[in-house]
Amino acid sequence: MPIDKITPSVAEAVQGVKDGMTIMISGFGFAGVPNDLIHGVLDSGAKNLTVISNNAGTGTEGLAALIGSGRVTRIICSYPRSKGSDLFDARYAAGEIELELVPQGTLSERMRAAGAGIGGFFTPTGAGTELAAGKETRMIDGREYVLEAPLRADIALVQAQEADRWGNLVYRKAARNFGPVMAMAADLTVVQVKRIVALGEMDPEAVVTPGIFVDRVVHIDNNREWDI
Amino acid sequence: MPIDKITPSVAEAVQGVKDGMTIMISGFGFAGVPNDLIHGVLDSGAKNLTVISNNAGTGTEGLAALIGSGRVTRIICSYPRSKGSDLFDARYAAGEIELELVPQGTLSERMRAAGAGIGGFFTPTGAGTELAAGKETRMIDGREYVLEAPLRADIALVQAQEADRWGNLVYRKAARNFGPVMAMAADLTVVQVKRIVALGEMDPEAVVTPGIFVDRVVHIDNNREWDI
Amino acid sequence: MSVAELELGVTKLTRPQIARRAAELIPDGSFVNLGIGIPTLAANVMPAGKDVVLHSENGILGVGPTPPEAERDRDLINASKDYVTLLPGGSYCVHSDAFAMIRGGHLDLALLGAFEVAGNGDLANWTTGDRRFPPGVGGAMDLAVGAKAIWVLTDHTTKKGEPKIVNACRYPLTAKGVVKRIFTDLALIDLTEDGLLVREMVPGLTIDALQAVTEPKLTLAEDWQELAAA
Amino acid sequence: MSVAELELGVTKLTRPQIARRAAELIPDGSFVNLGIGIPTLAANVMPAGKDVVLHSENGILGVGPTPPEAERDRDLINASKDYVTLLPGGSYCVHSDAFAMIRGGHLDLALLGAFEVAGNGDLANWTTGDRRFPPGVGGAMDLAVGAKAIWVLTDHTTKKGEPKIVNACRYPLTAKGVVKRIFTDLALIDLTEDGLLVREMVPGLTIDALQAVTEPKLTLAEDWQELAAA
Repeated sequence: MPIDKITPSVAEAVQGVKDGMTIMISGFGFAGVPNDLIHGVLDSGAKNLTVISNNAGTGTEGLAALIGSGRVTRIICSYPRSKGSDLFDARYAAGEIELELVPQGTLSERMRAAGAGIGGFFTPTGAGTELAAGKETRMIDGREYVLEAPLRADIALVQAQEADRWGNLVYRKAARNFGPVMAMAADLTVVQVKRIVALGEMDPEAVVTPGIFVDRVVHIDNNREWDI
Repeated sequence: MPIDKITPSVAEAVQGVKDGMTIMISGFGFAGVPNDLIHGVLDSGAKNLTVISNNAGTGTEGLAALIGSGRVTRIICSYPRSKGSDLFDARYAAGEIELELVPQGTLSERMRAAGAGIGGFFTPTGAGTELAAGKETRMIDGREYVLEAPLRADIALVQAQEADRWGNLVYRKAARNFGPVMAMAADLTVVQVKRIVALGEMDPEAVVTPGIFVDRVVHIDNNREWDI
Repeated sequence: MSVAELELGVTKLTRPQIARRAAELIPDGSFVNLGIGIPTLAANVMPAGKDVVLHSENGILGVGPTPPEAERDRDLINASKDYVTLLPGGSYCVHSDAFAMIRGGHLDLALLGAFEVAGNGDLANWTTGDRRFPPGVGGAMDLAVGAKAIWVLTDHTTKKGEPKIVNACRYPLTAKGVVKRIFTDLALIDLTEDGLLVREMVPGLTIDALQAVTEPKLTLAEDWQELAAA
Repeated sequence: MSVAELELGVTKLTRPQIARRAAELIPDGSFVNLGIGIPTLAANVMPAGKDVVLHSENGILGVGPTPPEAERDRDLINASKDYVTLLPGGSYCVHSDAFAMIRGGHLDLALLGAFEVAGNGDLANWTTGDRRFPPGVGGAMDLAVGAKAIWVLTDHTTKKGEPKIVNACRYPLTAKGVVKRIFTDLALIDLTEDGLLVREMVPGLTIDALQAVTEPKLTLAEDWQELAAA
């Protein structure tokens, strides 16, 4: 039976999302955010979610809408506040959302660790700061390092440019960002793409995320400009 | 002044190699081995070298020749013995070369750690085996992990397909193997390529090793078939 | 029954036949690594229509069969350093990414060779300790702990006729308790919680004869079948 | 001398002018990260002919200047979420690889913004602790410990006229002792083993006036120059 990860709809692509789950969401600023999939999660009604994403959403749609809905009780990110992050800011100020702030490089390295079978790693980032409070530290070659744990998720929602039926992905420009590491770090990786290509059409030297890290692909051919 | 990492000769490319240095050498089997650069090191006369490479050379040229010359006193690798590894085998049997055997995934992960500023990482690979003897271990989520240290080198010798003057690299097929992680993990990264391209000619989505990891590039346009 | 008699009595599988039987049983859609030795032969004997993605730890996903001699490419070899091809949908990656796939638990299955397999699933396949033959661990320890399941493909005995399926490994371990299934030139054996269960035997072989060249106690499955060479 | 008087007395540099002065002093051939705020402006004011490779932590190496509005691409933004371009020789990478460049010590220089810089090089730029303004560390802690040198680009004082160059940071630290040079709208100051050395001041400014808006003791370099707006 041929491998075929192409899923016909957003609703089917996000099937299985449940209350209490941890969801990774790709994107940096407005580049590479899987807005259709996020709205699929919103439509699913799942609540009490933990979101892992570099930012905390801006504007009124996408991640901001999910946070604004009150369904996200915890967020793990590096830079929640941006111009337009009002929906997050208000919930944060009101103490309605828990924030785990993680240095940005530690955030993606923890995802990679989860994806690569690393049980933990030592990094100098954050040593001696509040963000390392309570963490194990160690002097290595005269420098202080912090032990960081792998970061996994139940589901990763990723936006990419092209996919084939094996789930191979290429991205576009700086929209690549967290997609490849999130795809490695989740039990279920769901990807929205702008274009589906035939198997063998992608340059094998240029595949960024090989299909082994991808479970479902959904083709989104609208060119909607989201308010994010 | 324009950045230009193109170096006119192998001798100039390997300039700075000295007695007692640790040298990474890319390649897996006969694919991706920088044979011209290895012979540059051989010609330099440097001795008492530590070599880090997946294999220990086969045939009579390349890494086998360097090992056969007696200049390599220590090798760190995962799979020294292959059909044709006679020059290594003899030195090993005679106790003339020290071998640090490292599980293959740990080998490249240790290089990546060095390149990515990781002070150490926990892996389940090798736990409970002779190759973890004397290493710190830790139970994480009920599984035994071994603490592994970053692996760096003074010089990395890498073979790639194409380079531009910034040192951006693309590889070809399975010749890619260790090149990209070695390039990250050495103080001086020297690359031999089959083709030099103009800046901007490479697809920015398909660059595998960006120039930030490369110090010198030498163009080798012979198509010599080495006895390796 | 001596090994010599056993060898007279039955036709053993060839190495490609061992690989073929394993290939037949790989679940459709699996991502599979083929270790050095008999396992890499599986790429050449994959049943038609089976959509399996083969992984090679040097940095290939989607390995295809051996090319004709004229189409060999020195940049396209597998972990055994044999010439291979790339299937449509295949891709190349950095070595550390190939091992992230392995170590991160993304492979459904790894087929490995063995010096010895113990009844408890312990695997030894990287060194005999003999200094004339340098050790070579390669990716074996990574695969043994990283893949979701480990199948071993091996001759049933050493060249001297000694059992390779043993009560306890004498050679240094690759990993503890990881082997789930063994394909040999004589039989297909599952390592279960209740011990070694023989699922298939080559035509003419009896469980007693198989037991004679196997250290741990074997149980013949009620629904055992003939291990037919494809 | 009050801040108000100071403001009357001299023309401060604009934010692009601060960025320009830093850009002029970046050594040719450097790999440089531009942090959020004034630093990212440097991409637009790089002196002609200077071959510097700009890194953006979201996954770009070889960042070029801001595009004309018609050529904006929503997939091509920098760490400040501003539209940028890619220079010939530039490339895109996975986020974790962009940070491997940072954390692995491959960047020659990072230009960062600051809430406060202490005389000992301590940097605070990620939180004020005020719950109305959520903290945002971004890549600051990674850059602060990873880049070979850290230059801070900042207004010399807060909007209220309070010193941002202080004896000891009041805000939570980003990293200890990492800042080597500070570019402000008033001066260029090096953090040396002997303390803060003023290399350049805007025309008309005196060292006393600068000291009045700076907590740690300043020393004027013998060869100090006017900080000229380009």
